[in-house]
Amino acid sequence: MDSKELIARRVALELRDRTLVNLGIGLPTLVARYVPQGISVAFQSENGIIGFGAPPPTGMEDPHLTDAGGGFISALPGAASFDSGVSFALIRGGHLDMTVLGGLQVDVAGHLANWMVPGKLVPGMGGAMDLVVGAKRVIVAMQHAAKGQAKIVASLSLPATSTRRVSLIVTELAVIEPTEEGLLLRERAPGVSVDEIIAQTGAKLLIIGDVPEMPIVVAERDVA
Amino acid sequence: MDSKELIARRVALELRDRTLVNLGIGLPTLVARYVPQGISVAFQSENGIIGFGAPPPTGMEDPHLTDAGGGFISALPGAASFDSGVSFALIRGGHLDMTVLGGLQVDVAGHLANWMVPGKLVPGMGGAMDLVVGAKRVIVAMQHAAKGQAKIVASLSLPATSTRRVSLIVTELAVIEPTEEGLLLRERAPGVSVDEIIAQTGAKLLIIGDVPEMPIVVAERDVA
Amino acid sequence: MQRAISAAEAAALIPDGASVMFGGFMGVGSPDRVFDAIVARGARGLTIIGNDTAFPGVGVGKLIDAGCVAAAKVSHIGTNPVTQKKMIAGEIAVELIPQGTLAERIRAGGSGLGGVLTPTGVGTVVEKGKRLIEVDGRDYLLELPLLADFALLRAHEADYNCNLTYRLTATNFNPLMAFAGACVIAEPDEIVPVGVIPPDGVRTPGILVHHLIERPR
Amino acid sequence: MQRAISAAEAAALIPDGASVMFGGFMGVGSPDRVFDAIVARGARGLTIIGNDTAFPGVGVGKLIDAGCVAAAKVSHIGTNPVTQKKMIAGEIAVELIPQGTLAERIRAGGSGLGGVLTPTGVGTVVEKGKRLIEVDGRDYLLELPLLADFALLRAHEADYNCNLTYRLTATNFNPLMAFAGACVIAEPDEIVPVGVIPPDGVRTPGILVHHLIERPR
Repeated sequence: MDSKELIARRVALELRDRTLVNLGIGLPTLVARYVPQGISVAFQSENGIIGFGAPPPTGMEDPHLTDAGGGFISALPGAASFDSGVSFALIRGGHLDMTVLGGLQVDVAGHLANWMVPGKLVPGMGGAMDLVVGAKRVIVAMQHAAKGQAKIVASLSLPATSTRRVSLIVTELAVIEPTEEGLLLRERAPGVSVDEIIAQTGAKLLIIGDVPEMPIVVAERDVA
Repeated sequence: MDSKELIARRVALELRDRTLVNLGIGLPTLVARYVPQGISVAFQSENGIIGFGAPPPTGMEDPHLTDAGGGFISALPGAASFDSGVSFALIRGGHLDMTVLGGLQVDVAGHLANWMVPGKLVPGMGGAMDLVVGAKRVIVAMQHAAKGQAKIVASLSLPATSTRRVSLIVTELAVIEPTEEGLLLRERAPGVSVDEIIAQTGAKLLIIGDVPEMPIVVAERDVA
Repeated sequence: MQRAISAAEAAALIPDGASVMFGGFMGVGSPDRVFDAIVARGARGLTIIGNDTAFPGVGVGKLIDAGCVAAAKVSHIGTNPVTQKKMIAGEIAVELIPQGTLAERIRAGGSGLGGVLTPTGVGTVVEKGKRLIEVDGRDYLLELPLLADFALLRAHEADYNCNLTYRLTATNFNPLMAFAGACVIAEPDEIVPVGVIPPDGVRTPGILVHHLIERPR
Repeated sequence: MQRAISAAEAAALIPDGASVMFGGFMGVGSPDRVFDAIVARGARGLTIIGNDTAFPGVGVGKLIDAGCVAAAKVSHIGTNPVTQKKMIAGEIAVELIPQGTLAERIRAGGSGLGGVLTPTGVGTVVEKGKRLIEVDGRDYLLELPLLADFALLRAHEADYNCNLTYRLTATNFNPLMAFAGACVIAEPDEIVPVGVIPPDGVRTPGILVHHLIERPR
């Protein structure tokens, strides 16, 4: 299992029944493959649909039906489409139960940076700032470190996406919950020690008692 | 011809081809009967439709299709229905070419009062304040005086609907245009003298040269 | 998916003193069966938020008649003399709101905005107690969001996912209020299987709706 | 009713230096034939307003490639390296706007609001130069309306009255922009007789549309 898959399988355990969830482009999109049994989730794509499904059979792609990255998707029975005003009314208005986003950095206060690297990469915030402000829960799904650089840091060196504290950070090494007191190490990946996590983390971690191994979703479903 | 019909037939001459027009409840509604030949007007009802028509045949009334007064209407081919947010986006956003409203008072500055008589009658402003602020042209269609009291006054004694100067006042006696300089008497009703108009008006009227008789729409059409 | 509930069950969810948004324009597009059930329950002290108070005995007018209402935030009460009488008697506190402003305040509440700037009402009694904000040399009123404990909608069709459609001028405030109630209850004319309403036909995504009232029998 | 115009006629209406809103999300739901005609005309100095700059050679990306664009107000340029290169070279001035804020600013412009208060961007670089307004103890950014000389829409169906429908995620910003262009030009996939689109199926009332592009042949 590669690290992205591990992260996606762990994040999937955060899904709750009868909720509306937005998955960011890239790694977060994988989460849809691992929705736990007995859990019914509606996925929103911010370009204007609730209830999208896996890519259609070859030759049946509809150029009017894509995800926020421009990739072809299908619509499940009972889907609803709408314009960008409605889409962000859902997001900013508190109607979205959870969003899963990629991250460039998260600091000790739980603040996320994920939309630009000044002078290097300026993709733009797209819907990320609205998602972080508006979703009831914000899960950051990212590699623990990049090119030897810690991504969980004492303070952001990149422009923040929001001043809101995110709900949870899931990496291939650990599950970390930003709290009022700091970054609480909740779980470690199978076979990963607490010391290894500390070594790859650029901010102080709160460690209370034994840190359990992270559970993950084992079964793969063909939902989206 | 009664005075309401006269007013409606005169106001109808203000209609322009290929425009969107809102008619207030009561007297203004009559204007739809006298759309001049060759003029195509789309009527909006602020409860959410463009392109409504005359009441349907008996027994064919649809309880989901009424005008802003709750009366049954029909929809013309090519009509569009929408919610109240869209309806007032049209009104306030400058997409409405003209509104025709009733009036309780208009003052020398062209300010309209038409939504309450303190201590007596408090119907509420409904959509009137948005209509006066947002429509490109605001036509007040009203009786010249009520119960011996002038309705065109030096200053409003009733709460204003807006601080915007209305475009035109049409009564059964006269057509008056509020201007920067004051109330300009543009036309007099057939057989009515300028002196009679002055006698029934509570504000100074600007009179420049001869005041012509008002033209009216003669033909009646079965449009709405 | 969950079962549809009866109008009486819906009325039982709404406690005395609750704030209640309701769809409808002169009674058209109103949740009439839920209104009847609220009257039957004998609710008291409700704050109602909607376009108007319809007519005596019609739509939300039934709640006015039955003494369920303590306060009304509406754009118009001119067609309901009972509302006027109770307002003058001090039994109902009426806040009159321009119709377009009412729509925007509900939309702001439901979409997470802190308010909107509107030119409507500037220089009139409506501006009382509100902040005036100048933008590019023009004055606007800062109008604040409206939310409610309940939003009672009248829909045309609902599917098992609670996706809703509306019909012609019965649409009015319903789609806006679907975003602004902490508990959203929709009363449809018809309930159809999932898939009968195509995605582009949905006017209110079902995810916003908490309870569906069973189909009239 | 008036005749439909060609994409070339539409492009000829749009002068160099104009501000142009365009529908589309990563090129999906974009007025592609009008874009091609604008490139063919050799337009220069346009300010484009839309969600993103798509990909090189796709959607509005064609205008970027061809050097038609002097400024872009968008939420995202990450999928178009040409935009990034021209931004760094100082050839295109890019204003990045959060996607929900972009939608609200366009809606505010089209619906006569003086602005909206949003929590999005507070405490980030987005708040630079903007007014912070506190409501009930929470800070919001005052975001101002956006309007444009032209709004270029991609629709699915249009009728002879210019009533429009959209399809699935090709809807995106199109219905909002229909209110915000001084001249609104819609490029439909199909043109149908009046009455084929029922009133409840209309997503953009035809009264907002100034020109319809003829059907692809």
